[in-house]
Amino acid sequence: MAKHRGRGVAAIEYPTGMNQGGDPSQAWIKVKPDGRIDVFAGTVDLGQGSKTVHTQIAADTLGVPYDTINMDVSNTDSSPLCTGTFASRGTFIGGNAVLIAAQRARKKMLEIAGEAMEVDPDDLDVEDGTVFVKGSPDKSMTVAEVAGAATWGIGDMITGSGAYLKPYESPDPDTGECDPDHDVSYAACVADIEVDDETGEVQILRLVQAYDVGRAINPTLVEGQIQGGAMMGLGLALLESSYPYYPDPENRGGEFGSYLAPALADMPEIESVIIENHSTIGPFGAKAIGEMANNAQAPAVCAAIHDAIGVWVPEQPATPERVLRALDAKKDGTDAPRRDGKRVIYDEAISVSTHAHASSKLRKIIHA
Amino acid sequence: MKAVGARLPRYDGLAHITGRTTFVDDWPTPPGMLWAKALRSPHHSALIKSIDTSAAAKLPGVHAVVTAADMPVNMVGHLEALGVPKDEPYLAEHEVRYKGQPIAGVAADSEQIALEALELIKVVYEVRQPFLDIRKAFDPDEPQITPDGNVFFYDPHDHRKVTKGDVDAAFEKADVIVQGAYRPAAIEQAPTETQAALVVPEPDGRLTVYTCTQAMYFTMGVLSTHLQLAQNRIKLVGGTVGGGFGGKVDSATEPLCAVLTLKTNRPVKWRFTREEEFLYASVRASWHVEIADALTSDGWILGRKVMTLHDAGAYTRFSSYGATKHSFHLSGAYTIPNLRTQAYVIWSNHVPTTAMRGFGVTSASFATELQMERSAKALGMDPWEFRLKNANRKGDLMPTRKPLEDPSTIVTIQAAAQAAGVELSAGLRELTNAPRSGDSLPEHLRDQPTIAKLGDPTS
Amino acid sequence: MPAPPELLQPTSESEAIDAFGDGVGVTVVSGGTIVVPDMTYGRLRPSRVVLLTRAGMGGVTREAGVVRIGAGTPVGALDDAVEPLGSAARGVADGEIRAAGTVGGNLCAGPAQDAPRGDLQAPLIALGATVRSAGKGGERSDPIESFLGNHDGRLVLSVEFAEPAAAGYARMDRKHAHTYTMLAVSACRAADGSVRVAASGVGPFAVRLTSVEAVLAERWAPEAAAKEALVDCDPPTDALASAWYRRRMLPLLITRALEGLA
Amino acid sequence: MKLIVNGRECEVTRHGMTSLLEVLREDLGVKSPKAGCQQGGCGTCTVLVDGEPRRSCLMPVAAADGAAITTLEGLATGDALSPVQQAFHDSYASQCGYCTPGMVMAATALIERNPSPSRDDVIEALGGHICRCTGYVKILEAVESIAGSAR
Repeated sequence: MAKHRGRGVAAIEYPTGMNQGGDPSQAWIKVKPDGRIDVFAGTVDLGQGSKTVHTQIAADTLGVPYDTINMDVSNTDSSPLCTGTFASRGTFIGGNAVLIAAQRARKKMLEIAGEAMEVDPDDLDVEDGTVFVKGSPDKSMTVAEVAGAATWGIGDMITGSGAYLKPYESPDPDTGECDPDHDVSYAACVADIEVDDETGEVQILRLVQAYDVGRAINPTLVEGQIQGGAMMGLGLALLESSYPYYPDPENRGGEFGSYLAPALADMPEIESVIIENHSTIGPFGAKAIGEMANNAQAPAVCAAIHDAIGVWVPEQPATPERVLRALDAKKDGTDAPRRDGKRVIYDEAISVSTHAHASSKLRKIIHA
Repeated sequence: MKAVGARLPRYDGLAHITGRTTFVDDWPTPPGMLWAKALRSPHHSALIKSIDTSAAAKLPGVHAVVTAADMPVNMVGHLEALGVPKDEPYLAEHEVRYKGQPIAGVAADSEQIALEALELIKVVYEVRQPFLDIRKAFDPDEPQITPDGNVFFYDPHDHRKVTKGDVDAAFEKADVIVQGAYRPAAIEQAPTETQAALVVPEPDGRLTVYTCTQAMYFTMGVLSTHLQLAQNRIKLVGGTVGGGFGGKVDSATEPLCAVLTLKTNRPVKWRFTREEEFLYASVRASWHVEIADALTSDGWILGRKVMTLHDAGAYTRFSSYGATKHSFHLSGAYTIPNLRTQAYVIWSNHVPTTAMRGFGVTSASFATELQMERSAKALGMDPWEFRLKNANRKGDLMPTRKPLEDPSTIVTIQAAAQAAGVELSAGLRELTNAPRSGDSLPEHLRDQPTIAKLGDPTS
Repeated sequence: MPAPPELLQPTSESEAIDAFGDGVGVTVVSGGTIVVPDMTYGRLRPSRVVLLTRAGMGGVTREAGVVRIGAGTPVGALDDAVEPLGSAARGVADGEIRAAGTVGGNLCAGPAQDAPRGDLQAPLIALGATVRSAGKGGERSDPIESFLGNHDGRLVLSVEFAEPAAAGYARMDRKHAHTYTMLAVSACRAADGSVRVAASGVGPFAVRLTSVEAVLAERWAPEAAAKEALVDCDPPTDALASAWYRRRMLPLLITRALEGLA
Repeated sequence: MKLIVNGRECEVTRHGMTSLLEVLREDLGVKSPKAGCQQGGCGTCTVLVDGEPRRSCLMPVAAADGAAITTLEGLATGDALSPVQQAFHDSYASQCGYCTPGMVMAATALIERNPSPSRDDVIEALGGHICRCTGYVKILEAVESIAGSAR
């Protein structure tokens, strides 16, 4: 019996926004008579923090403090359309909609302030809740005063609405040619693991991950996505399966006692590096982070298993049974890839060449 | 002070930490509220010969029992707007295609009564052999999920095809070809909040729908089509969800509650049990990916062929979308000029699958990265060097031929190596994503095909 | 709808025995960890419930080398119990579940929907425990291995065993605090030198591995003995592990557990 | 039956085998404990029963008769968060917030019992609570920050 340590790396990329586009988000903003801001968007907050991120984007774009904003995504009567919180689109597409709405509300605010102050709106700026004349910050009005002037003096309303959409694009049916995304995020993950060659148990000791997220609108929330994604990736790598004996549909786990979602005891050391390579079109340079955060761990762990004990486990998850069976095959010498001329062929035992009928066209696709 | 870039407290943090956040299940119980439960198929595949709900309807405390016939429109396709044919009935009609498929719904005074009522619904099935192994999708003797077979049709092909360059020439020219098969697993999204909906009839005839959907307008569209109600007759209340991860985009609970509300004129709530969530709600798909890479002995990837089988489960839902997205990421964070990928969406008698974090790409990343590792080992090359050598550079083309403006493969690998204490050679440490030239521009990358509308990326 | 169950809440062991009667149609609830979810999920609709929370049937006593554990003792009170019972108890779910679940319930626990349960059964077999129970025909004591799976009509009152001379325990789970134990082996050497070995996770209830014991009675050869384990049980495939994996691991866990007796 | 819920005495008229969770949520309107699984497996329903953390989905309400029940709603004093609440807030230990009520109650009981728990103690106390969002990193940081200040 021995425990073996191994290290593996994986590098991945991930697109921002719904594949092929066609997924709008909208937002609108109104300013109350006391200068407090209501932002309405349709972005559902699943916990990733879109309410927070949208509020930060609105605050800086409008030039008002974070805590003067209500972010309302609560219902379809007041919230405008959002295609949904999925496909790594919340910060980028929802955020861009909020950004555009806020730019328009800001413009309106400065127009009204210009009228009230008898100044050209182009000479005005707004920061921290104060509208002021560029170059002479003494000449100023608070946003509350501007909103009051709009409401009670001028008889107008400070609002702004915005939407963001990349129109739907169909791929060429023969080549796949198209422009399917807004931007691309990148990540690399290094996994350090330990394998028990007697039980087949794999323990992840450390995950080190570097993510290019464009711009971290809220770095703590980005860390939260990276850390949460790491544990979900750990689940994919080692633990979770809706069909433990796939494709057999039986023996599924129907409770947390038998479906192996990662728990606190599974947590390895997790280290995150955030790289900010700004997007040219994302809000404040942001790209996506949410989904990709669980993609790199499983391949890095499998590479580390190979590094540790010299076996490949190409079926997810790398359960103790799969690891042991792979070790058995290595011992028997049955794990070696078949060589056919310059071809090195792995995994024939699980491939269509073994499982599909002799007449199946699937057998010819990559073997030809 | 700038908000962007600052570690500001969560907007909803205080509400979470004091227990004031209101999830669907937490709204005050409206007077007269009924609880819904669904009768689910015990078989993976069967014809439904008859359904008798009369005994269930008579059980005291039961206010309505509904079947497919009660749905104003029973079938709504998730991607109908994109031309993907609808194929999934909300309540099963003539057949069931997976264990757990909903057949009938009950609204009762309590969950316990609703559960008892389900036991009184008599369904006569003619059980069929299930189709489970997607590798056998084209086998002649396997059960057929639909009259048109087991494979989704991407007009004009039966698969999503991506081709670039001259793959056959690349394989001809290769020094080594490495081939492997990868099987990413189905997993459950498993948010701690199970799916739930509460529908309340309002005095003005509108329906208020409290929902945990990840996509309120999408669910509103699905609901308005099922019910044949204009969108302003429905108000969705949500936006605060106890985790989703892709599992809450299917509008699983809202239509049944709404139909039961229309039947009874009472508020109706349906909260999935954890068991329903694990066993019968949609999961991340299982995939089968086979890859062959054409390599040069000095470590370039000349070409790649991929065959992907996506186990959609019993119905299409978002699968055709997911397999297309998958296809666009089969060269990973690297540049491979000659590519031919074929991705098949296969229906089976597993539960229908849906989005989950990384939809389509998680499987591609797993398969392609493990393949990278193997190729490096087969060439006797350091896996770090192999990756960095083939890494995306400015101006390289994705499988879709979209040029990359500023890819970060190299910088993220270098950062991860540094943080993990991996010593890269000076040459690798100094690499950048600058447009290819000199050693980084080998012959096979000299004429990356570009598309006119996007222009020359390196100019 | 049927009437809600009649609920009896005895406040002493004798009241509990009376309330239980011959046990026909009675559902006994102690910690609630099994019955309450089964009721919530509609899998169980009892007509008569005897709730033991206030029956005061818990407590551990050690007297003259004999340990007696009341049926109402929470699993969490056994953290420091005699080995291998203590190790097995500490491995059950998490502290909140252990504070609720009781020894009596654990002895009567058949498998869950998709995994084994009843982690205390095997250590108690290894300890040679007897189960004192009430029911039709009055009180009686049975060796635990004959009681397991035959508890219908019996109300567990206590278990009793002599402190072993040596004990060993080995367990496999999937690390998470609340996944069920996939496989565990308990072993004890009694004061007279005899060895008893039992396994959890190899069937609906824990199993005494008499073939393993027989080899050990001949000679101290743990690895040879461990190979005999599969004569006594036929491990299942479930959500946690396949029969193949359990068969592979069982001898390993036996050898590891026997290390405690060396 | 009677429960003292967050200091308020409440009459309970439900059948004694109803789960404490259901009584809290449906009868008493105390909604922070969640029905995350009703199998005892996730920990979202954890409340303090006479100071001890218990899964309220597993407990027949009759077994809690007369007990003092503390839920997340009962931890703050006015606007002042409890130390555990404050630490969770400061550490961003909630994402979706659904596991938070159970996590905070379990952590509160732990800190009450052991003001400076080791990492293993924290894993033991919170290990049966599922969080699908945070990867547990910031939850652990939160609890360890209290433990650290106690040391």
